[in-house]
Amino acid sequence: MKLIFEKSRAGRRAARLPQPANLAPAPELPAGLRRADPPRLPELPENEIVRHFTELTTRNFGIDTGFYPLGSCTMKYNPRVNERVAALPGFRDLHPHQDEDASQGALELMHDLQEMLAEITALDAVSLQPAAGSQGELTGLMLMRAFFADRGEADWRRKVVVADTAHGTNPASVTMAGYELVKVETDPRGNIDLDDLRTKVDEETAGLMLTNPSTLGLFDEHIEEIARMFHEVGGLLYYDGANLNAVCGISRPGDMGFDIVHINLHKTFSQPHGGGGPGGGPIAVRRQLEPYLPVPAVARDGKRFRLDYDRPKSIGKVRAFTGPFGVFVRSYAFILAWGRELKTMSEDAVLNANYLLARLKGAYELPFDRLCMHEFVLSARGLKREHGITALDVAKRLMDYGFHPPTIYFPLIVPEALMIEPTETETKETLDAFADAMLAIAREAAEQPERLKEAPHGRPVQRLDEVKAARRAVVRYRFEEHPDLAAEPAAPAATEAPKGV
Amino acid sequence: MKLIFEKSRAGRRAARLPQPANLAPAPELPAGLRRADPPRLPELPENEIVRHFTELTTRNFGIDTGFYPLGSCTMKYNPRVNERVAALPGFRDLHPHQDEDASQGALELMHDLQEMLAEITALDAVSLQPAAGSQGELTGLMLMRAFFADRGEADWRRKVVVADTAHGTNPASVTMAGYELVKVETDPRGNIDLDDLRTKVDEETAGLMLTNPSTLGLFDEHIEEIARMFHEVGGLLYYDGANLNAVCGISRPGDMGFDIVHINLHKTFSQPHGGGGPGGGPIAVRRQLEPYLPVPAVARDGKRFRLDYDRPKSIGKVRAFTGPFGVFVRSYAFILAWGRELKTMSEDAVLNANYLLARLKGAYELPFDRLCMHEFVLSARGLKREHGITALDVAKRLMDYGFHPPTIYFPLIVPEALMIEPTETETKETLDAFADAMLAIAREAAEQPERLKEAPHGRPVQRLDEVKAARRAVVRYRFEEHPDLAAEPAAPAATEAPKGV
Amino acid sequence: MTYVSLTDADREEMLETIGVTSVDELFQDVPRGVRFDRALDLGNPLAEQEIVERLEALAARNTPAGEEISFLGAGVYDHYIPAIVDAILQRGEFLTAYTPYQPELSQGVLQALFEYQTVICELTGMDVSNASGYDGTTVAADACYIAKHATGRTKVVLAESLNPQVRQVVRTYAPGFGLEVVDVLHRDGITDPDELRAAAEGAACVIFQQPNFFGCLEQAPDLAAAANDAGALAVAHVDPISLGVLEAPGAYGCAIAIGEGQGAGNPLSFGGPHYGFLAAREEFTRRMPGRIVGETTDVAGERGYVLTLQTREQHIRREKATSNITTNQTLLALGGLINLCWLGPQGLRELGETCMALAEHAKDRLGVPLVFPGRTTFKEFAIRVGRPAQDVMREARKQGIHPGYPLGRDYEGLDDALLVALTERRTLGDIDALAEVLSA
Amino acid sequence: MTYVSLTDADREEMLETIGVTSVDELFQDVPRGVRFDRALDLGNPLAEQEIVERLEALAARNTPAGEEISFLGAGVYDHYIPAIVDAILQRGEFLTAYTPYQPELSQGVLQALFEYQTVICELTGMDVSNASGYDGTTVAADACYIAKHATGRTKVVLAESLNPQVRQVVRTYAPGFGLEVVDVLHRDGITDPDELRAAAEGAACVIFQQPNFFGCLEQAPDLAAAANDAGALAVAHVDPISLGVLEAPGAYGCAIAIGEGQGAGNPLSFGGPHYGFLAAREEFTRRMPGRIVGETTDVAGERGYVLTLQTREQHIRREKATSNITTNQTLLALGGLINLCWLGPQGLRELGETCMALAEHAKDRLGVPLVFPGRTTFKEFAIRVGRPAQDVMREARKQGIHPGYPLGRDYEGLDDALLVALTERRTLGDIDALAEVLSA
Ligand SMILES: Cc1ncc(COP(=O)(O)O)c(C=O)c1O
Ligand SMILES: Cc1ncc(COP(=O)(O)O)c(C=O)c1O
Repeated sequence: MKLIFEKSRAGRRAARLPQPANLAPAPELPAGLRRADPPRLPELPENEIVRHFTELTTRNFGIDTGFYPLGSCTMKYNPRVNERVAALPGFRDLHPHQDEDASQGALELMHDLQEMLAEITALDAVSLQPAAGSQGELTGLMLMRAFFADRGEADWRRKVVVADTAHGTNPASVTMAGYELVKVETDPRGNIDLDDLRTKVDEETAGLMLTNPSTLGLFDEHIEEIARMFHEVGGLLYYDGANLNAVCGISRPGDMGFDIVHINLHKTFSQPHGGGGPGGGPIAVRRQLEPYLPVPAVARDGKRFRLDYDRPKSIGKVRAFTGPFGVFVRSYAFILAWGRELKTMSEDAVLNANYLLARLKGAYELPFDRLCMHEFVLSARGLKREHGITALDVAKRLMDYGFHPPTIYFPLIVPEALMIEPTETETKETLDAFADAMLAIAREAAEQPERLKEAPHGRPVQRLDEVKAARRAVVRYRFEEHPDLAAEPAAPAATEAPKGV
Repeated sequence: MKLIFEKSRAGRRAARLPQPANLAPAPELPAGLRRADPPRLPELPENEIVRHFTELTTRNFGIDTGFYPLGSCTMKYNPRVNERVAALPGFRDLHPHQDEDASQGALELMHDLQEMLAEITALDAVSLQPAAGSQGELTGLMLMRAFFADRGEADWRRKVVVADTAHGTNPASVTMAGYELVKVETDPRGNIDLDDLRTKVDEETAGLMLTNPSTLGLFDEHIEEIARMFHEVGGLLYYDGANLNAVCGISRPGDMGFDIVHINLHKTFSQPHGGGGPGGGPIAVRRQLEPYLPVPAVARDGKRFRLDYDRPKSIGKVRAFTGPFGVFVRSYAFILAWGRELKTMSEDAVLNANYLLARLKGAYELPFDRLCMHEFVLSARGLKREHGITALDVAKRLMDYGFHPPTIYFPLIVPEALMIEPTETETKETLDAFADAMLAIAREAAEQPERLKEAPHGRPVQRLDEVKAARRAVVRYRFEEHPDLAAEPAAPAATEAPKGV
Repeated sequence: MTYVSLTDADREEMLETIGVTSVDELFQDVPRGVRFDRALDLGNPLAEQEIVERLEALAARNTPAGEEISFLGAGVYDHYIPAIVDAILQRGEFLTAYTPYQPELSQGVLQALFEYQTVICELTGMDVSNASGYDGTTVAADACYIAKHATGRTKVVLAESLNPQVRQVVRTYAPGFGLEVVDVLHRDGITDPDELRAAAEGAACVIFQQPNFFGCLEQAPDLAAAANDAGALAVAHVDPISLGVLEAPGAYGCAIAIGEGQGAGNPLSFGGPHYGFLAAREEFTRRMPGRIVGETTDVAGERGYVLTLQTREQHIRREKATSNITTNQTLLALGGLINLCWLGPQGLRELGETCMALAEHAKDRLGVPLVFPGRTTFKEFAIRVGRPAQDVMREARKQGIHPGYPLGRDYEGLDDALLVALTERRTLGDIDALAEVLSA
Repeated sequence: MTYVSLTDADREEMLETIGVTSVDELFQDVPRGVRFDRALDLGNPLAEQEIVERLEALAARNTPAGEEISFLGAGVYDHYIPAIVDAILQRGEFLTAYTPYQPELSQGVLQALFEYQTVICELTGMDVSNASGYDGTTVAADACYIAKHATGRTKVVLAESLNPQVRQVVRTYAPGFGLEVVDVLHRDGITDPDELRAAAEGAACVIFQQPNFFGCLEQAPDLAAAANDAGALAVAHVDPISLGVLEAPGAYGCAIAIGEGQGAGNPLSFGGPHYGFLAAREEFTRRMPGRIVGETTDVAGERGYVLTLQTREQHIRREKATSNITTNQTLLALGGLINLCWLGPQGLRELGETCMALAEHAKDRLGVPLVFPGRTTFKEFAIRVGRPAQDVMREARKQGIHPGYPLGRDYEGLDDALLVALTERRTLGDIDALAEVLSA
């Protein structure tokens, strides 16, 4: 399909702008500041723009298209009513610098949402500001830093412990926060290896970052013990909330002993993922950490709500204003729909995952043979050994059956990993259809492996040359000089990177 | 793809309704009136409903999908801003029985639109009430009836003259209005045959129904002469406005001599056609016919607008309230966008049509070799004679090239008709791509006719058995007893019906 | 200009290909005498932003349902429409397609219409439904046309308790159809079966409404029987939202069921566009007006859908067609389909029960006399306010409440009566507020 | 409940397949001690209709741009967004997809992002753009991180005339990055190149804004030159809407261009979600944070798009990654792309000219002293109102006018100053109205 720039024709246009009558034209700008060559934006009439992007959408797969069991991403149904309320002029067209007395509804909504999240996480104070989970992580680590600095312990508390199953954002956040990373191993049951952990926790430890249930979809059976270990040395526990969908109303991070939690609103609380975002990564903390939260805080005086900038110990700001408000509106609407029955959401998510696991574990290897939480990780190692079929092949073949593949090659400790998260919003029929497809593929791996190797079939493109893409790094259209990559040789296959987290 | 009923599972549901606290349940209804067996509506969760209909849309072609040159239907771009303004709560949620003082904005919009249409048609009074063009026709004929009845001429004025090129709605409307149909022929240049006409116009004539430009896309060169003929015998001229897109600001029906005009708002003034509707068919008339227009009329007193029911000679009502208001909002927005430059719209529509005609007339027969207006009619007669390729084959093959076919087998006087209307909203590139495809198909007809016979390729279904459909008349899902038509023999091919008007 | 797709360079090239030197030349067939020589008096072209501003200003001068507590109904109802309806209808493949003449490119709309026809048949207990009529009034005229040809009779009987606009439209169509129209007066809000039987003698059809315009439940089975006794087709005009709790016309002997679909899936939109539904017993299939989608198979045996039974229609039958309709209300009907699928059988029943319960509560709470005491009603009922209804409306609206529809507009002796509609959008608090203004 | 997809019958069957007897058993690995044993205190589940009512009530307690004449800007602007933006973004295939990890199912988003990257590069005159950052503040921190690693230096210089929130965010990130932050004060509203050069010695980068926070045009080329002289990377924070009339940072020697994309295609939405853009010269490609889409071919030689240069990213590089970002602002960036395609080069230029012309007109018309007289401005300028800005705001808002942003919030000695923003949404009449309240 053509790029929009390849459909452009000089002089075409869609936009017509108001020409205020008797408004004097703006004075010429000084030469150095005035634009010399206009940007080569495409020139199309409106109907061609609509057709272009409409056609692009037909080349994309979303939850509205079908089952999307992308592990760790909690791809649940995005209620359309959330889009409707987020588009209410009172929210959509509200300027962030609007006066407090003219934005009471927005402030109340944020305050309510903070309280809901505090209740769900069993913590005391919430900041909605972080733009996504990773920023929540970084913010949480900044809080640790500020907390220890305040107590004069910052100089020697340099280490943050992270599990080897952790999402890549955890170690990356540790580095960006200026901490040293300490890796801890996973034991044969899929819990953190306590013996290994003991050797790594001491007074130099600032804290732990943990996802629980872990990225293996397993709840750490020693969480109380682990919490004790860190608290004994004065460290803090950070909860990566990406998997909160497993435990709402069942086990609360604060009760598990965590001091700082980020919540991925776009996972547990249903945001349309929009092809990669936006998201929201609020953080909830224990009282002792509240003074360090980002400004402004959304505060309440009786019936009135206000933005409180007077937080002398605050780490400052991690993004503009109070956070991605439109995201808050959607998650707020989602939580209102469930109300006190939110526990059913997590129960069904866990039930759906265990049902799929039960149906699949015969055909694919299960590295840790336990009941799972909201997701589970299988390994295609056996298929690879016996038939040369990789997790990638299984993923591509699933497309032929009309499903989005699960996350693959993550977590890293599981070879040929297939990380499957159905969420609570799928029906049993959908789960059965997916299970049937997975089982059929396992059979095909033995009977007609080439079908899998050449999958997917009938998509706009076949498997793409990612190595060539990285080597050539053609990351923008170059107009006249645009290279014809089809004329260039293919690159050798590479080892697979995680796809899905 | 499954029907939604085939995806239903007892106990599933999407809707959750408010349960007003302490509201006493409604009393039991008497047995005879109470529903015995619930309707078998499908039971699905909301996400499955969204997926079902989303998938259905992917099996449909709209203007947003691509070029849609469906002759006589004026498939132009549907501006998205029109959807936005039609959805303003002040319009969308306005009850039609709302008091006049609380609906002044809606009444003013309708009054403005009436005046715009009067200006465009060069007539004196407008009623927006008719729901579509066909109902506009019927309403117009009812006006004739009321007009002549008022003058005591109703008994002998029983005949309405209609051209043999007329759209099927014209004769159908004549019958429904209780008139006798008189057909008049087309002359070799594509105009009405004046000699034939003379023999058919007399005191028994109530009037003429004419589309100008005609369904051949040709402007009748004798329109003045024709108007004179009917007016001399005291008859009235009705203008079928389906082709108004050709002449806005260029030639106005009232100036041509027409007394009654219907406007297809959903053609000339851009409505999303919605898979078959809705539309709008306002009628404009000369002063002398105003007293008979439907009630209520939208009237103005200075700055105030009101609904006037006090029209003793009115024919009554042809549909509820004042008409399809949401349609008015969209067409009003469309006309505002063009303003006094509306003529450019028709000029470009005619230019686009003539350009396509010029590119195609070498490869397809042109029954009337003249410049066309906003559309033109070709014939595949030659291809059929020489290669057995019909207009239907050409149409189906066009799908393989990514285009919606033109209207085919209409008008009836042209064998193997291909009726092509590009509208003004297409670019030259689109027209060229379509012309190239048509020329390629003409070549293919000679070189590989079977490719055409088996077209379309790669669509959800191949050519469908319309005869079987009509014979079996399975027009609803029958649940347990639903027949399996695939098990039944195919039916013999039929002669083709018009497809597109 | 906003919707122009050609550049001057394009125009030059195109004129050259055509072989003319100016756009004007393209209009050479238009006689000079009928040429228009000035610019249309339509004002300056507006930018999109200006169009939005202009229409927002107009919209702001209306009072929509959301801005007052409204008890208006009388045929068009403020039922909640789930967000998924618009989300789907706004998809371009549905929104910007036309009638599915080319089935291979239109399976989406065709299958959806087949599903719509099925849902309408299920609600009404009928065998066949068309793909929509213009609205709840025109389908009544359609029913008369069917009945005339099916029975060869030229009289139609209308219950006075049938929506006045429906009756007006039938009257407007009748002369053209060659039909005489007879009314049967209501007795304390409902129709008397014996009077109806008498009037139905020699009639092509009888049309009554259930629940009727006053909100009262007719003895529908008896009315249908009365019509059938007289050899007239029984036609019931029904509210789709009522059919989860009220019996289906097909279950009590009606030949045809019609109605206004708006309440199921269409916004109020000041009266349109909405959809009318028309369903009938199998024997009338080939007399149905408008589009009908049928199931079939393709050359490979795959199931598919097409417009069918087209020999009924104007584009083939022309002056002998069963109707002149072509553009219909498909998009609105699809909105109805989606809304009804969202409700499901359980939701539709609960919705009907909630409306009834609210109406019963309101009858007690309002503390004003009923116009038709003792009648069973569904979601609407008529009250007497003891003075000109218009005055009460004026005062109530000052308090932000629209108390209902003034029946005096259509019925003698009801100048002090208001028709009050209760949908699930109304709360007990709203009812208290109405009670307050009425007692003032 | 609204979003439940399982029936009790389903649950029974599923539990049996799993081989447990209750849902509770599935949680056996959760230690008793950390189980939650009461219901969450989150109120009754609400029906869709009730959710809409609740949120409408909250929304009604805000005053959005449409309900007053607002001159608020200060980094977030009320520019007109064409209807096509939402029409496309609301299509489920874009709206409900996630990061395009599986390119064969994601060519739509991937190609659109490739087009977005191209548009950003064209606007800024750069070689490479990522697929979006969180907003206009975090991309500044990203730029510092790039600069630190590219130069090995540990100081960053910020112009005081750079948006205060951007400066705050950089300061919040700096300790973790091991960076020291230095400000360069403004002189009468703009930055002095010589002072900047001095401060830039030994710095990793210099960040300035064009037009700056006061709306004034910096001598951007001189500032960039000053940074380059000092061996620091020149980073320009720019307004996309200005780039039809203002020179592209790439054209005057900047290494990196960043900015807040909101004004191009995103609603105000009380501050988010919006998108930050980050573009750089080719040499920094492998230091870029976040997603980047690249062109490639499939096994059949067909052109296609994939996420590329992933060895920069956290899911591969982990603690050595160029950033921890994963979920980004794709949907908002696509909104920007569509909006900018709608504007086209001509529209973007006209839009910039209109904003400037309105601002110039307002400067004359308002008849109040400018804070920085004689400075060239774009669409915003600072005025002195002669008394506490807060008082003026309070009074103006009573008249339905929001006069602008009080600069005293961020800058000493500007308690009587308001930053007034003019977009194409404002009319001459609006400006007259503001003049009126200011003269009162
Ligand atoms: C386990 C885990 N942690 C952290 C993250 C980062 O969250 P976000 O993508 O919202 O930045 C994700 C999701 O990407 C995740 O799956
Ligand atoms: C020439 C002509 N006349 C009349 C009509 C009927 O108009 P409508 O479809 O709006 O009823 C049409 C379109 O279908 C038409 O093309």
